[in-house]
Amino acid sequence: MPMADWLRGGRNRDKVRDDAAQWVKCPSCGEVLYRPDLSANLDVCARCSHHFRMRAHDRILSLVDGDFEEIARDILPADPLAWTDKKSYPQKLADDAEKSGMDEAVLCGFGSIGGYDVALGVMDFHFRGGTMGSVVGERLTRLIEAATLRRLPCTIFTASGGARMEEGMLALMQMAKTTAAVLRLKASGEPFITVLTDPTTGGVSASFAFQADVILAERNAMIGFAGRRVIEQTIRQRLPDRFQTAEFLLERGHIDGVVERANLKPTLERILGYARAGRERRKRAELSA
Amino acid sequence: MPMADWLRGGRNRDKVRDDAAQWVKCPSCGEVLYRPDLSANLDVCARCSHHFRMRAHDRILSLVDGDFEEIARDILPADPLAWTDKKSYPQKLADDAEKSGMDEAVLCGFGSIGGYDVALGVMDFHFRGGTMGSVVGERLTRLIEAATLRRLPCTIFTASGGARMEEGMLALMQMAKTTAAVLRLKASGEPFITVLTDPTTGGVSASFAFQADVILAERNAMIGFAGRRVIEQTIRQRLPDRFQTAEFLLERGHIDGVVERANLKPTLERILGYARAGRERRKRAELSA
Amino acid sequence: MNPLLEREKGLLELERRIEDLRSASEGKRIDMSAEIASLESKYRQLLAELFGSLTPWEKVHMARHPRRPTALDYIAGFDAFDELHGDRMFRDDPAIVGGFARLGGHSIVAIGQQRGRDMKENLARNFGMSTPEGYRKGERLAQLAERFNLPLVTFVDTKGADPGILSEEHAQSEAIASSLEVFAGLKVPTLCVVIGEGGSGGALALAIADRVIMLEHSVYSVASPEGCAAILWGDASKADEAAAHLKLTAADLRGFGIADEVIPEPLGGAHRDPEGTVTRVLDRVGALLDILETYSLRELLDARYEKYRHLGSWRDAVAGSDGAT
Amino acid sequence: MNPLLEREKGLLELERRIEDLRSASEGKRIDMSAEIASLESKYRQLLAELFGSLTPWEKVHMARHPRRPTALDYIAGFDAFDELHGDRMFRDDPAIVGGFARLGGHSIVAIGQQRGRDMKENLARNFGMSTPEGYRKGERLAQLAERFNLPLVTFVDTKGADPGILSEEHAQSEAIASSLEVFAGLKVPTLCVVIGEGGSGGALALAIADRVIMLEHSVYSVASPEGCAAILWGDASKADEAAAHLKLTAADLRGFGIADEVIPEPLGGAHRDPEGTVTRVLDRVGALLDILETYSLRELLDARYEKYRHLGSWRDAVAGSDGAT
Ligand SMILES: [Zn+2]
Ligand SMILES: [Zn+2]
Repeated sequence: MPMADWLRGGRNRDKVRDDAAQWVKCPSCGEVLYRPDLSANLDVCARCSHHFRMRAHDRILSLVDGDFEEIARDILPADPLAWTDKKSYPQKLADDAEKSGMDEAVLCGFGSIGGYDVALGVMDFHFRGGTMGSVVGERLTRLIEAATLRRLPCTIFTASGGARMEEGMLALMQMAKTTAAVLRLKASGEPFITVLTDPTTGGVSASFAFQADVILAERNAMIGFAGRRVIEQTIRQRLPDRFQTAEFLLERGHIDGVVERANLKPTLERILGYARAGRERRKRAELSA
Repeated sequence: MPMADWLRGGRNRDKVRDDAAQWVKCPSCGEVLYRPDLSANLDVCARCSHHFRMRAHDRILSLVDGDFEEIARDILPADPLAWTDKKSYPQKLADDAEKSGMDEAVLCGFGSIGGYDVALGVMDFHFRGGTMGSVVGERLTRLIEAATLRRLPCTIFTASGGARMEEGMLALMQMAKTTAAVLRLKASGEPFITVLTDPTTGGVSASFAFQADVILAERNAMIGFAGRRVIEQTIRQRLPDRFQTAEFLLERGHIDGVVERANLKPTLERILGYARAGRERRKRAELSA
Repeated sequence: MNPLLEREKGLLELERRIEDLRSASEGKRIDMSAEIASLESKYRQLLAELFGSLTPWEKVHMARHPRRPTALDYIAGFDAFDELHGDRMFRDDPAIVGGFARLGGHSIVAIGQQRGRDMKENLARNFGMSTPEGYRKGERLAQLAERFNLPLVTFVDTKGADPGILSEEHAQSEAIASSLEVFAGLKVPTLCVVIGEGGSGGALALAIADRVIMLEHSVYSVASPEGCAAILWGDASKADEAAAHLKLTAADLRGFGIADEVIPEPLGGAHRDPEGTVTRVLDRVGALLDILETYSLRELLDARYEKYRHLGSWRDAVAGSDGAT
Repeated sequence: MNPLLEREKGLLELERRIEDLRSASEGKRIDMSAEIASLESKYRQLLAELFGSLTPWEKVHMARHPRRPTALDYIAGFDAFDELHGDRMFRDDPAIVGGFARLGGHSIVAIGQQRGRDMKENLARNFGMSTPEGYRKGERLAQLAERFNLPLVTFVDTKGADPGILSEEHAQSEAIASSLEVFAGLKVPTLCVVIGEGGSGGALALAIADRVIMLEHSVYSVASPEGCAAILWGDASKADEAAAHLKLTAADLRGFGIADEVIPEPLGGAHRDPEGTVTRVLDRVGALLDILETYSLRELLDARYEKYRHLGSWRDAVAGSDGAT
């Protein structure tokens, strides 16, 4: 899909945002920021470097060189459990679509980053808290399978509150489905890279997020299996602020690195560069065999 | 080699022992034990179940059904570093050979245990503290390679104070050599089983001992990387008695099980039974393919 | 306390009276058979009343019943079992048990999630909630099955993965993620039996398999009903409502194609006839292993991929059709 | 304190005087070249006297010299380095550093054992002695090299594996044993540089490689001389004697066929010309990678096996001949 058309999707979403205030207060330092400035700074507070949760469209625009070939965009949520509590599940989906400009919690497709072709999936916390239901699982699985077929490295940005309750066990099974696809990608020799953004928990952290060859995290992102509140209820005491932050996980050896958003694109480019070097070694070996 | 001839080697050694006292005091409970009774009880104290360190010949006799086809017995120690301190290295070797009835710290060969053919290596602490030099490494490597070739599971009983100082770096390299052989055994699909006996430390614990698919240990055996004294010197305090015992390692998840010597043969037979079942599955798959 | 225990009190009282009459009639050679028959009929009637149809939330309690057979009860039914321990690094998590086993003509590796059968064992086994070390132990034993070329059978019974500080510090996410990878790619036939509660990712870590079977009153859920109610409505006491929403019964799971079959339980639950239940389950496990052994490894792995590949439910906006399942 | 520091005092004094004369002659435009030349000649003479021939024990001190270039100094010489962290489970051991790197036309994964360059860093990095988490980190990065299909370069510099209680509790033996397995079978070209002290199994864990090169004054030993003296003679103070016995110099190792080549150091040791040493080492690493890249994977793995297969020295009682090496 040409970037211009694709941007229009973004602009529609921007219109939604136009109605909201053009000023936003930094939850970390209290600074009042002008939204266009904040966007230009990759949604990072200019004063304290607080990383706001980024929208999937903005993330992709901040990374890819030119066009982004979106895939699986026609895969849309159903209502397998006919779920209704305060609202029906379809209503919740419609409301979130209205608010977020997304039709599900992930965007998947192909693009190039610094000249390196890559399969790219980006989750968005603004749609249903980034929860993984059938559509997230299916889109990501199609992405990973296509990366395997096209022999491209795959990069996924995670942001998720876990599995989506309203799809019950079908949501949980997306962990198994994506895992199976990751396994085939790895068997094909293509590298798998994840970038964990705030927050990454539950069924997403306990599946593809931590199955990658290289796992990066954005500074101060909250990452864990159990939610903070669940643990606090279990142990009946408050957890230290640093618990489950990206920096905490780095010390504990869980992840490869913590990256400032401004450094993310160049960091990914370098890693994709190493991946390409490895691929070229393989090609040379295949040629001489 | 027919068992009768092989036993004679054992008997020569027994003659050496005949000169020694026929009574031995249990270091654990203080009971004075009649040596033939002790031998008949697999060198286990009848009163407190203390496991005496077993000689390699006795171990093999306690395990194999009939004949034991010893291999690599002609591989004998050299003196690559021309080592001499209080004694020359060749003199140390000769003295230990005299005392122990062994010509090196391991016996390797093929036999069957409860009807299951197996490659069997047994280390003996009575020769140079079971230290691994070139001969231990070479004999074990030949055993593991032969197991790979004959498609048999391989079982090694470890007992070692670590690498043999008097062979310097050539001793250390036996860790690499045996590792490479273990890797090929595993690639061939044959199971590798170790039984750690008292003591198993240093270069042996940090190589093939802990590379096995199934790792058993004899009760109360001392097992670790660093020696107890080294650690005590480092931390300047006494370690608890249980530290580095087989039971301690079991709790810590390092080993699959702790076995009483009397149960060792039946336990090994059952594990070899599972191995045979797996091999038969493979054969059936190969046939139907 | 499990509310089913309260409900079972009348039954237990009847059981006692029948037993008393029996021994009285035996000892004194007085014929009480009419009275006994009458009580037995009452008992059956009560049983049907109490347990004839269970709500999802009642099924959750059945799955958690303190006298329900646990993994080790099934393992005790094998013809042989040789337990193996540890993750090779840090700990032997008692919430996961496993080892070599024999079942009829099959040599296998078995792994089970083990909760306690009393409070003491529950504390020792952390109520069946695994730490990362437990999942790493399970992963290691699964890989051992591959090394020995033996089929793998798992018994799933957990509220979920341990949600403690240490488990987070030891990378619970990584442990489960890695276990999923190993199970998805394991080069031997795999079979999973959900015997009690299948709680979320903590259950799934041992539940990717060529065949998944569930006991009639076992449940398997994306989150515990309490957790789901807390997440969605900030009120864990609405767990009964959540249980109804979540579609977590064996019949539901069979409908989704997640469970391949359901094994019936005695009226009133597996614990009314533990031996019979264990036998029935293990017989079926043996029969399914027979079937799995007729496939080549390639066929197994392809089928395993396809099975999980198609789980989910979505609309295809262009095709206008609904997605799989 | 390292005894070489004492010995270097005279040299430092001369260096200072030469430097003083130089700046004096520059500033005041007075010709002091004769005096400078005389001092320089004295300096060279002293250098040769002090370091022209080193005993094995002196080489051990040279390998441990606090100003000797460390792994991170070599890594800083790469054209690019992207550090990666952690064992994915418990800890990011700072005694092991590693990541992606570029060296000329080669993209690689580099792993180094990092001791401190001062007391503070030494404490932070546990004097370069790895815990099991460090070896597991190294093993993971080695496997990452295989995943990315990139050659692996390691820098070895450790007194040995950490001998602490926690390391034993976290299965130090298993960590090293497992690392050996991974390095022995790694499906990419591997190259190891012993830059300082190669201490026992703790060094070997990162040192199984297609090519092993040693710096002239680096040492590589089955045990530290202190440890060896303590084990054999119950007296760690006889370390100098043990060092002489152990045959631990680069030249010895070259003789055994364990080191494939030795890279010369400046007179007085690598720290007299750190930049030059780093450049020389990395140039050679690049050249060896060029050579390794001409082999097929099969050839590499076979050669790696054969190399380690033949290390050792024994008599064959029947053949009457001596064993390999
Ligand atoms: Zn701010
Ligand atoms: Zn005794």
